[in-house]
Order: sequence, then C-alpha cells, then structure tokens
Amino acid sequence: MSNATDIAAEAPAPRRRFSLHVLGPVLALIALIALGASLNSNFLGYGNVTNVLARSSFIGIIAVGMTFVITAGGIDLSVGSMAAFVAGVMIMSMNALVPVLGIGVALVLAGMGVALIAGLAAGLLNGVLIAKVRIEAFIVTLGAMGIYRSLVTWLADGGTLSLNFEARGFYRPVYYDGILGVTWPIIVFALVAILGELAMRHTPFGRHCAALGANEQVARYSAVKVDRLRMATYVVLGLLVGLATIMYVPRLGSASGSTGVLWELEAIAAVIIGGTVLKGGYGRVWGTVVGVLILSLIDNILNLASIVSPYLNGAIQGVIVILAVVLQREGKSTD
Amino acid sequence: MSNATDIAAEAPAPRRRFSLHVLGPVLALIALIALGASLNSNFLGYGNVTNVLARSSFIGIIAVGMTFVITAGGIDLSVGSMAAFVAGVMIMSMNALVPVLGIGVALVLAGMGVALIAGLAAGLLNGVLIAKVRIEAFIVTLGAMGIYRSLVTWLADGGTLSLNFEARGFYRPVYYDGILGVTWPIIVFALVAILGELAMRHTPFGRHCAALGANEQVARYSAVKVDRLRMATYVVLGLLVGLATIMYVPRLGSASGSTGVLWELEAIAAVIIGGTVLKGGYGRVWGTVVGVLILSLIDNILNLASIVSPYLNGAIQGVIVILAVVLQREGKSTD
Amino acid sequence: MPQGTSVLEGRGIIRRFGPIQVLHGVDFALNAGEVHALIGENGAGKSTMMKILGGYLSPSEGELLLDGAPVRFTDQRQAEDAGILMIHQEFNLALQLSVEENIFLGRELRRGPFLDKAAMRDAARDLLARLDCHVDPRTRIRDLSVPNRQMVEIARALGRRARVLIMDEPTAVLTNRETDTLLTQIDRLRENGTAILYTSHKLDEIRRIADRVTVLRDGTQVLSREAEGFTEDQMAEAMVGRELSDLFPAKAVPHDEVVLEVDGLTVPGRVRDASFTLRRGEVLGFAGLVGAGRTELMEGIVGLRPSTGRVRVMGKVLKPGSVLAAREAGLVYLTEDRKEKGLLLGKNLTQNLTLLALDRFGHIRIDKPAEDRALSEAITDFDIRVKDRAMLAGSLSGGNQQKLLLAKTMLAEPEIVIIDEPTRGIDIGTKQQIYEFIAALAAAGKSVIVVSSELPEVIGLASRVIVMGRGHIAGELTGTDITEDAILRRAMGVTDDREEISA
Amino acid sequence: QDESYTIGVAIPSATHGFMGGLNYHAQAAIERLEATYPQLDFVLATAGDAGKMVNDIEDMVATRDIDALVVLPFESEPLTSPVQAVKDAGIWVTVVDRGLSVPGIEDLYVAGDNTGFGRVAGEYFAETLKEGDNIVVLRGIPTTLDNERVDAFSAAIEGSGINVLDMQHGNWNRDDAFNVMQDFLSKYDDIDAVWAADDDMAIGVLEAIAQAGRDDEMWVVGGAGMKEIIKRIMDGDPQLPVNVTYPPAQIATAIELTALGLVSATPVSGRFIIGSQRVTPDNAAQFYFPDSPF
Ligand SMILES: Nc1ncnc2c1ncn2[C@@H]1O[C@H](COP(=O)(O)OP(=O)(O)OP(=O)(O)O)[C@@H](O)[C@H]1O
Ligand SMILES: Nc1ncnc2c1ncn2[C@@H]1O[C@H](COP(=O)(O)OP(=O)(O)OP(=O)(O)O)[C@@H](O)[C@H]1O
Ligand SMILES: [Mg+2]
Ligand SMILES: [Mg+2]
Repeated sequence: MSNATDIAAEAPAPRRRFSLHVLGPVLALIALIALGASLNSNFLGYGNVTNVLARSSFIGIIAVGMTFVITAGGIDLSVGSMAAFVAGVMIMSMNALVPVLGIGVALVLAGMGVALIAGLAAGLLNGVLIAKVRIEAFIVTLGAMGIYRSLVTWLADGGTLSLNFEARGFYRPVYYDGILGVTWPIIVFALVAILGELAMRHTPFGRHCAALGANEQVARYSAVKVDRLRMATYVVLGLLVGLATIMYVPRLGSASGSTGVLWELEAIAAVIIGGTVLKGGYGRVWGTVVGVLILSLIDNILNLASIVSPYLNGAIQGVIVILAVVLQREGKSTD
Repeated sequence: MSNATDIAAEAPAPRRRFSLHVLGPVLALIALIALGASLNSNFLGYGNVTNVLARSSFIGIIAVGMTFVITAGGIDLSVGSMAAFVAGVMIMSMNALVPVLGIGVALVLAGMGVALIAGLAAGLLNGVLIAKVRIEAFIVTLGAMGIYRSLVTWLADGGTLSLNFEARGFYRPVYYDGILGVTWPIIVFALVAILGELAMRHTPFGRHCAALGANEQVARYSAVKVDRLRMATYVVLGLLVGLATIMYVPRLGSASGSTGVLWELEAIAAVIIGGTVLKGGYGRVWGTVVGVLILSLIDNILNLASIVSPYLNGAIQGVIVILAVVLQREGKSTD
Repeated sequence: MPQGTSVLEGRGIIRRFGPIQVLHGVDFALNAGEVHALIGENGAGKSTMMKILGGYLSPSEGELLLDGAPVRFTDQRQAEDAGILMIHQEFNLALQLSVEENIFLGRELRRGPFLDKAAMRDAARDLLARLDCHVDPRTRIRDLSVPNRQMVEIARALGRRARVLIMDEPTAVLTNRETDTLLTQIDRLRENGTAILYTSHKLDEIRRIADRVTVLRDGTQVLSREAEGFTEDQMAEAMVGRELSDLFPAKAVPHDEVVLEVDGLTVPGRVRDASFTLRRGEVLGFAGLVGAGRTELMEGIVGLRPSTGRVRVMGKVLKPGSVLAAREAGLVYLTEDRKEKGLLLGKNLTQNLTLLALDRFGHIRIDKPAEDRALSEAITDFDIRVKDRAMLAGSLSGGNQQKLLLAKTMLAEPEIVIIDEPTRGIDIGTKQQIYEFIAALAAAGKSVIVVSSELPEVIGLASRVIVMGRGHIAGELTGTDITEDAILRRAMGVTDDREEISA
Repeated sequence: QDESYTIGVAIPSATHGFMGGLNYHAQAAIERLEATYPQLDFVLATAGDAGKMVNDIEDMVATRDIDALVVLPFESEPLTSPVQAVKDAGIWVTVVDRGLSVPGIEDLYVAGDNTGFGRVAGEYFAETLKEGDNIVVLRGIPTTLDNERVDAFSAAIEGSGINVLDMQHGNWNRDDAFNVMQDFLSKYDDIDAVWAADDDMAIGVLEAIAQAGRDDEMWVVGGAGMKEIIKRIMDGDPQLPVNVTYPPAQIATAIELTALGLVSATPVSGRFIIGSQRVTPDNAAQFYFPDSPF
C-alpha cells in the first residue's frame, strides 16, 4: 500500500509536499472553527472552548497512545470497553475503600492507582497476546472489546456503577476545576500530548515504533527488541486508558455497559485524520490532537447549529471526516 | 510489508505449516459443533442447522466480498450501514411500486434490482473515493458508515421502514422456503461461497487481488490495472451487500437505524478468523465461510446452554474468537 | 598479513532449510586486517554462509568461534555487540524512514532521554560524504534511487565501527565510480584492522581487493587460497567448474523495420524530450551515469510514469499510462528494482512467474497445469536453481531471483523487451547464458533495449548505444565508435553543451 | 400437574439504564419462579439488535422446545412475523412493552404506556410553565418508541405557549446527554426547564447544569424512575420536581403471569397496561427500590 506512488511521485520537492501534508488537518480544523464562530457567537467563548477541550480529553489521551500502537503497525479495538471496565473497577474499589480510607485525598489517590494498574494490566494482556503469543492484533483486541464490555455490564449487574456520593463530591473537582481557569482534563491532555509528541519525535522509542511499523524485519535486524517494543506500545496505551478514566470518572461518577462505546473508532479515526499511516511506519502525535479536536468540534457545531434534521447529524459528520482527509490526500500519496 | 519474509524466514517447511494453518479454523469449528451437540440433542437437528445456516447467510455473503477487499489490502467499515441503507431504499421502492406493479413476482424482481443497483452504486462510490481520489479506505468507509446509517434513520424518520404487508407475505418465502428442504439463503450463500472460492483461487481476479495486497508496486509493474482492480473489489462487495439485503428483507420485512449494526466488525472478524491476512496479500474464501459459521455457532450455543449470566455472553464470545485464532497461530506467523 | 588466531571462524558449518541442505560443512576464517572474498555461482550458499557468520541465521550443525572461543549467537544483536556487522545483499532499510533514521536505527545517539538529531544528521552526512554520496540525511529512503540506497546501507555499516564487516554483493547495484569509492573505504578499514568478508560477481573487484579467496560450489568449499596470482579466468573456472569461452556472443544484425519510435518523451522533472527509434532484431544499449534518467525514460515509455510525448509500437500510437496496453502491444519492461517492483517475495514461484502474462493462462479460469509447465520450462531455460518448486520467491538466492524475474518478463512473449540492469547479481557463468539469450532474441527478430551501468555489458551486447546524461539523450554511438571513453565523455556532458534539465 | 415447561424470555440487552433495570427484573423473576416452581425451566436471551433477537427466538423454538415465549420486541416491525411463526407453532406468546405491528398475535400483552410517558411529562410542563418559557428536550435513540414519546409530549404542551428551543438525541446515554446539554447551555442564555426523556440522560443534564452554575435557573424532568432520581425527588430536590414512571419491572409481571398461566388454570390472557404515573415528592417513596440496579 505504502509504496504506491513513489515512482509516480515527481521529484518530491520536499517543501511543497510537506506543506499540504502538514497543513491538511490544520486547515480542516481552522475551517471548522471559522464555521463554528460564524454560526454562534458563544462558540469561541471561554465556556464553550473549555467544554469542548475538556470533553475531548478522554478520547484525546487515548488517541495519543493509539498513535504509537498504529505507528508500530498495530491496532487496538478494545480501548472503549477497556475504559468502561477500568472505570467500573475503579468505582467499585473506591466504594469498597471508603470505610477504610474515609473520604479524602487518600481515597482518590487509591482510586487513581487502581485505574492505572487496571489499565496497565489490560494493556499488558493485549500486548502479551499480540507480541508473544502472536495472535493478530485485530482479533485479540476485538475479543478483548467484547470481554471488557461484558465484564463491566456484569459487574454493574446490567445497570450503572455509581461512585459513593460523598466521594464523588470530593473527586468532582478533578474534572471541573483547574488552575488559572484551565481545567484539569485540559491540562492533563495537553501534557500527554506534549510528552507524546516528544516521545514520538525525539526519543528512540518513537523512532523504533516507526521502524517497526515500516518494516519489522529491518527493525529486528537493527537490534530493536521488536516483541518488547510492540508490547510496550499496548502497555502505554493501556496506561493512558487508565489515565483517561481517571479524568472521566469524576465527571459523572458512574460507569455502565454503555460507557466508552465507540471510543475505539473515534480514537482510530482521530489518529488517521491526523496523518498517521494506518498500516504503520509513520505517525505524528500533534496530528492526532488536531484529529481529536476536529471530531469534537463537529459534534459541538452540530449541536450549536440547528441542522435540518438531527437524524442527519451522522451523515454530516461522515462527510466532514472524509473532507478533512481529502485535504491532506496530496501529501498522503507520497507516503 | 511484503518483504518481511525474505531474509529471516527460516525455511517454513511448507507441509507442516500448511496443516496447522489450514486446520486451525476447521478444528475450531469442529470443536464448537461437538460442544453444541453435547449440550443439546436438537443441535444437529434439521431445524437448528437450517436456522443457523440461513441466518449466517447475510454476514456470510458480505464476508465473502470482504475477503477480496482485505486480500487486496483494503478494508470496508461501511457494509453494515450500507446494508441497512440498501434495505431501506429497497423497501421504499417496493412500497412505492405496489400500486404500479401490484403484488407479484414483478414487484419482488424490481425490489431485487433496486437492491443490487443501490449496493453497486454504494460500492462504486467507496471504490472511486479510495482508488481514484486516493483517500485512506478506513476513513472513506468510516465516513460512509456514518452517512448511510444516518440516511436510513432519516428515511425512516427515526422509526422503522416496513414493507407493505401483502408484499411481505409474497416475498417471505425467499427467506423461509427453498428446494429439497434447503432454504434459499443457504443456497445463495453456498453459491456465493463457491463462486468466491473459485474466483479467489482459480481466476486472474483473485490472483491479482493477492498481488495487489502483497505489493502494489509489483502489481503495477506486472501490468495489473491497480486502480481498477481496487475499485472492483469494493464494487463486488457492494453488490454482495445488495444480494445479502435481498435475502435479509424477506426475513424481517423492515429496516431501521439499527439494522446491520456491527455487521462490518463481524464480517471482518470472520475473514480474519478464516485465515486471511488483515494487511492483505493472502486470502481464502473457504476460511471466511468457516469463520462466519464459527461466529454464528457461538451465538447459537450460548442460547443452548444456560450460562451463568447473560451479561457474560460477550466475554465468552470474545474468548472463543481469540481461541479460534490461536489454533492457527503457528501457521499465521510464517505468512 | 594473516596473524594469530582468526577473529571469526566457522567450522564444519552445515545449514538446512527444512529438508534441503544448502551448506555441507564449510570451514571459514576471517582475520583482522584482511579482506576475504567468498565467491561462487548463484545459489552456491554465499549469502547463507554470511548470514550465519553475521548471526542472522544459526547453523544447523557446526560451530562458530569468536577470537578462538566457541560462540552461539541466539540473535543478531549479540553478533552486533561483538562487533560483527553485515551489509545484506537485499536492502535492509525501512523505506518510510529517513536516511539518518535508518543509519542510526537501534543505536541512536542521545542527549539525556532525547535523540540528538543534529549530531546524528551531521554524523550521517559525514559517513555518506566518505562514500562520495551527497544525499540529504533527511530524505526518506523511498525517495532514493537504488544505488543511493545501497550507499546508505554501506554508510550504516561503516558507522557502526565493526571488527568484522560482512558485505554481500555491495557493488551489484553500483556503477564504477561508486564502486571505486567503496573499495577505497574498504582499503582504509583493512588498514585499521577490520576483518572483511566480501562477495561479488564482479571478479575484477575481487582481484583488486581480496587477500584471500574462498570458492563455494553447491554449498561445498572447493577452494581457498591466497588471492595473489589467482586470475579472473581461474576464479570463473573454479566457480562454474568449466572453462568459460568468450563472454559475449556475436552481435546480431538489425533489420530495417522500425518497431519502436519514441518521440519527444518528457517525464516531468526527470527526462526531457527524448526521441529515438528501435529496429527489429536490434540490441540497443542505454548507458549513463547513475541518475541519468534512463530508468525514468523507460518507465515513461511503458506507461509506468506520467509522461508527455508519443510512443509508437509497430507504427501504432501507444495508449499512454497503461502498462497493460504496452504489454498487449508487445512491449515489456524489466525493472531494476527486483525486490520492491519485480517480485512478490512472499508468494511462490509460479505465482510470480505468470503474474505479468496471466491472461495467457486463461481469462476466466487459470490453467494451473499449464502454469506448472511454464515453471518447468522457465527453470530449464533460465537455469533457475530451485530446490523445491513450492518455495517462496523470497527464499531464492539473489541471482536466481533475477533469473525468475527475467523468465517472468519473457513469458509475456514480447516483441520488444526493455531490460534494466539485466545481470545485476548474476554470476559470471549465468551472465554468459543471459547474454546469449539476449543475442538469440535479437536473432529471432525481437528487439531488445539493454539499460546497464556496466559499460562492458553495453559495449559487448549492443550494436548501437544511446548515452544519457542529466535527463536527456546526450549522444548516440554505433559500431566501432562504441568505446568506454566515448560513452563516459558523452555521459558527463564533455562533448555536449546543451543546457541542463531543470528539475 | 407434574408436567414440566420451558419458558423462553427474549429481551434487549442492557445497553442503558432502563434496559439494565429490565434485565435485572427479568433475571430476578426467573430466579424466583425457578425456586417456586421446580417444573419450570427458563431460557433467557438478550439481543443487541432485532436480527439477533429473531435468531434467539428461532433457537428457543428449534432447540429448547419452549412452551411459552415472553418477548420484549427490539423493534415492532421486524419481530412481527417471527413471533407470528412462534404463535403458529402453538406456543404461548406474551409480548411486553412494545406491541407488534399486527395486533392479536399475542396471548398476553403487558406494557408500559409510551404515549402516557410523554403525555404525563408534557402535562407537568404545561401546568408549571408560563407562556413564553423556554425548554430544551433530549431525545433517546432514534426509534419508533422515542417518536411516540416525543409526539405525545409535544401534543401535551401544545397551546401552552411553551417555547421548545431545541431537541437533540442524547441516545439514553449519560455522556451524550452531558455533551448535548453543555452545548445547549452555551447556545441558549435562557432555559427554564429540560425534558430529558430518561433518567440516565437526566443525570448527565444535571451535571452539565451544575458545571455551568445555572442550577437555580431551570429544573429537569427525566423519566422511568431511576432509584437515584427518585431518592432526590423524595428529598425534595428543587431541580427535580417530578418524574414519570415507566417501570422496568413490567417484565417481571409478564414472566410471572406467563408462568402462572402454564402451571395453573388461571386465565391470564389479555392486555395489562401499566400506566405512566407522575412521581412527586409526596408519593416518591412507593417508587423507590434501593436494591434494583436501576
Ligand atoms: N529461507 C530459505 N528457504 C529455503 N531455501 C533457501 C532459503 N534461503 C536460501 N535458500 C536456498 O539456499 C541456497 C543458497 O542461497 P544463497 O542465498 O546463500 O545463495 P548465494 O550464494 O548467495 O547466491 P547469489 O549469488 O544468487 O546471491 C539457494 O538454493 C536458496 O534457494
Ligand atoms: N523512486 C524514486 N523516487 C525519487 N527519486 C528517484 C527515485 N528513483 C530514482 N530517483 C532519482 O531519479 C534520478 C534518476 O534515477 P536513476 O538513478 O534510477 O536513473 P538511471 O539513469 O536509471 O540510473 P541508474 O538506473 O543507474 O540508477 C536520480 O537522481 C535518483 O535519485
Ligand atoms: Mg547471495
Ligand atoms: Mg536505473
């Protein structure tokens, strides 16, 4: 797939190609922002911007991890239900710990610890099955998707797992408050994005992921520990799912079988809209962030504008997603 | 990456590899059948076998087409909502034609024609965007998925599109009757599977699909019309979606926003369980058929046995899907 | 020169692939400061032996000694840690990554936890400069030509400070000038005490740099001696097991009929305004330096690259942009990039062989017995050494892959065949067969264009030579005018003052 | 009689709060009945779409030889002919909640009142709000059922002068409702009340309102009687003045009646419509089931 066009590629004057490839998603984002601003004057207001950014943060944090998995030639369909499962486990542990730790920082920290450990364990399981047992990632994570979704429904007895009421009150500011008017989810998302971008472009880890995705054989021959690396990408993703959950739970204080449905598709779509190559070998974290924002903005704008029929929201979403990628097509074809 | 195997591949003693790789999915299928038979004496009865085969036919027919798309290095996430959309269009046209054609063979044939044309058009649209406009298949079909789903909801005004009651009565036998006790969906599925298998293994089309998926450059240099071929795989899939819809509509006589939800994942899973390589270059239709049967049987067996909690069905499904692929792992890794 | 114990030694090395044995107990030693050449026919087991020494494959039997002590490399990383590096016959580069990223893959320089990109870029540039290769380290490999890729591959090995450097046909894709640079570097390494294992089918190189020569035939060592006084003819004879007569057959005399007419062909950014004709029964050579645009011109002609201008085959205008149309008109092109564009390495021999001419085996149903027969014929006609007909193309030795590619191209029964680098990686004995084959084609009334960077090949085969330089046709030579000197002068534009093509 | 019977129960899977409650009550009823009547055997199948539900029913008939079927149709239209086929095979059919598109197939019909669900809510809005007051509406997943509720609601507020600013789908989901409500709050400066059509969505809506600090400005009416919401009504939360019932326990009623019909001679056929009631702080206690997951 990837070697489609190199022949046809006219002397890839690197500058020119660069620009469209890079600008594509950014242009789409700007166009959306302009559209939103023209539709509603509150669109660029502090409240709306904060809302959109904060609610992007779950998918965003996960999508950053997904960028590494995809760059390294993998895929993870389980993240949405993994998030639901981790949230469920976290809520149950916190509820169970209330009598022991009381309501307070200790409880919240314990909950966070549980979430990170659960995420890590889930990621590790995926990683081991894929990298060591060598089962197709698509199947492992499709199976895991069913398993976690089903487990959380079972844990919740078909209903909703709710965090202890006082604990919720105490934990709530983690979603709604922040520093200097920037709420915590936004801060955490920004940090994860920056660290992710650094890791992708400025550390051996990122480079090795790209090499693994481009050509596993070459990576192996270059003394890259391929299996461990592949496993690491899933573990990192699992950890980030845990982190996303830590931001998610204080928002509504509950988890159920319908938590995180389709997050996986949204995260993957964001990664690809951002310019990462689905078959691996090339990834960029900042692009993913742009992709996540594009997806959130589409929803936001559809709610702010009054479209002909809300039934058509999905169609408009679909068209915009395709258009956002058309913009970077030119650049894409030289990959 | 096609060039994975050349250097390291320690001479995959072809015989041995063959056996596990081939037997994997078949073994899983046999194990499931044995399990089912041991759980319930009616399992192998005519009624149950007919039910399971007939209901596999929709996903089955689609999965055969999906095998070609994936073998040629593509993916199609839109088939489920495309089926819903085609069913919606078919039902609306048939309802509109009742006054003109009356209830009868002509009406049914007209409906079938509409379904095939709609499927073909939808497939062609995907194909053109992917092969000619060169947008990432994942994004095109993800967008299309949203668009068709939303369109059918809109056509149905949020509810259900129902086939005219008498027309349904007349059309119904297409799902429930057959010849010599074999119902039509089973016959059509079998025909599609046989033709698909022949096309994959014995025609230039199948060969070219595998070549395209293995290395697009080489295919291009070998006088394969790469764009046209890629487009053709999506068109074939679209047509088969139309055909599946023709079998589906007489069963339930209606279409709505929830018709065909997750069919795409099921079809892709069946293809991969069957041993086709997700990144393209190698596909086998009979494997896909086995994969489809495995997936249907899991549901069927879960209904036979009374499991601890129905909430855990998804988990059991997930585990079995992973296990089915573990069986062919050995073979897989040498591909 | 050999002194003390060997750095790396293999004793009684046996290697089997499944039931097939390809090495039958080879003993082999590498000494510090010595260039040891390993030569042999295609499929003799050279690459296999080298991979075993480099830690990429483990021997089925026999042992490896490092500085006299037995070792067992469980993975290639250990070999690399011991200072053993290898340049593969087939590229070992990640196409999507940049030159610098490839050179430093697996041993990136860092500052703290971060990559020191500037340092790596500079180091990469230096390494490439030592090889006289001036590509930007930020370029992606996929945007490089085949020779430049090879230079990157070499630079990568040079950058790793090897005690033992194993080079598997590093010059197969290089032209003379680049080969010279490489050989100079090898001399330098030798002086610094590196042990070098070298293989090539270009025997003059072996003569120039080898201190010792070992000859493999069918996986057995037939000879190992000082290079001193070992002539090229003797080498060839030791390899092939018979004496080689004249390398080039007599040149065919072309008919008058023009079969191919290229008129003002321009491949944007690569080739400008190329016009030439080809006659029936003619062998037309295309010479030029690397990057002259020969490949691009040929790809433009057969429709693999967008181009303007007109191509006529047998008087009929060829539909542009369609490889299929070209093939149906009787014109086919054999690519120089065997691995990326020529063969499906993960597929078996039959599927590769018939891919180009698949419609000859049935439009609806593929006639498998006929395919099978075609494979048998190809194996005999082109002397492809296969141990198992069901094997994957990627498991063939490099030279045999080239033969398979040739067979694949000829299966389309072309009237006109363009062969880009026909004998890349082919052993001397087979080379002769291929030359005879080309001459026979011409004699049978077919027409052949040979694009080659090996001047002797062009000179020896072609009755007419077109020289390209910097994207345009720089001159044409016929008959006795075809000399190395004349070609090179035109290629470098010495006698030609036309303006350069602007990219 | 010591003859044994098998009863098949086919319901949608627990994808949101109400269905979760329904699943809970179905399982609880089955456990209870299995304990009481050893001669009864149950097959419970949950489905995520209409096709799967038809599959489940086919399996029950073909392999489990059911004597009675209790079904809550995922959708009315597609389930009609398959259930008809079950009926034609001489099996007792109980339909719950969503009627089939052809009347008269089922032996017993137990249902909540979707029209009533919308109407009762609408009536409260009409009574409480003044002319010119603004409301927003969060609908469920686009389905016939959702249409019925919303139509009834709209009909009930018609003529009251209440201004419906916007309607969007919150898909009976907390997160979606939260997002939609956040955007409504950005979009409209003056909202007096919200109809959330489902208590899951009400939770998300309340949270979004709290975040915007506009708690005093508007109240919210959900529906279906989730226990947290009922609790808050009991406690007199001014933001949650009332609720409208749509009891998930109707499935238990249906299963119990069906079982009773099989094991005893009691005539149970007919229609049982469990009307939607308005829950107010005064009567909330009687709708509060702390053990239910919903
Ligand atoms: N992975 C493999 N599986 C099966 N056979 C293999 C494999 N690798 C190499 N062989 C066989 O081993 C033999 C030796 O191959 P090798 O590549 O060592 O030859 P070579 O001497 O390097 O030839 P060349 O000059 O053409 O490069 C060949 O017959 C080849 O087909
Ligand atoms: N795939 C490619 N992508 C981008 N540039 C390329 C590619 N292949 C070749 N080039 C560039 O095109 C120019 C000419 O190509 P090339 O070197 O193949 O010409 P040539 O005359 O055929 O020489 P040779 O065949 O000996 O390499 C060179 O500058 C080379 O770097
Ligand atoms: Mg070799
Ligand atoms: Mg060339």
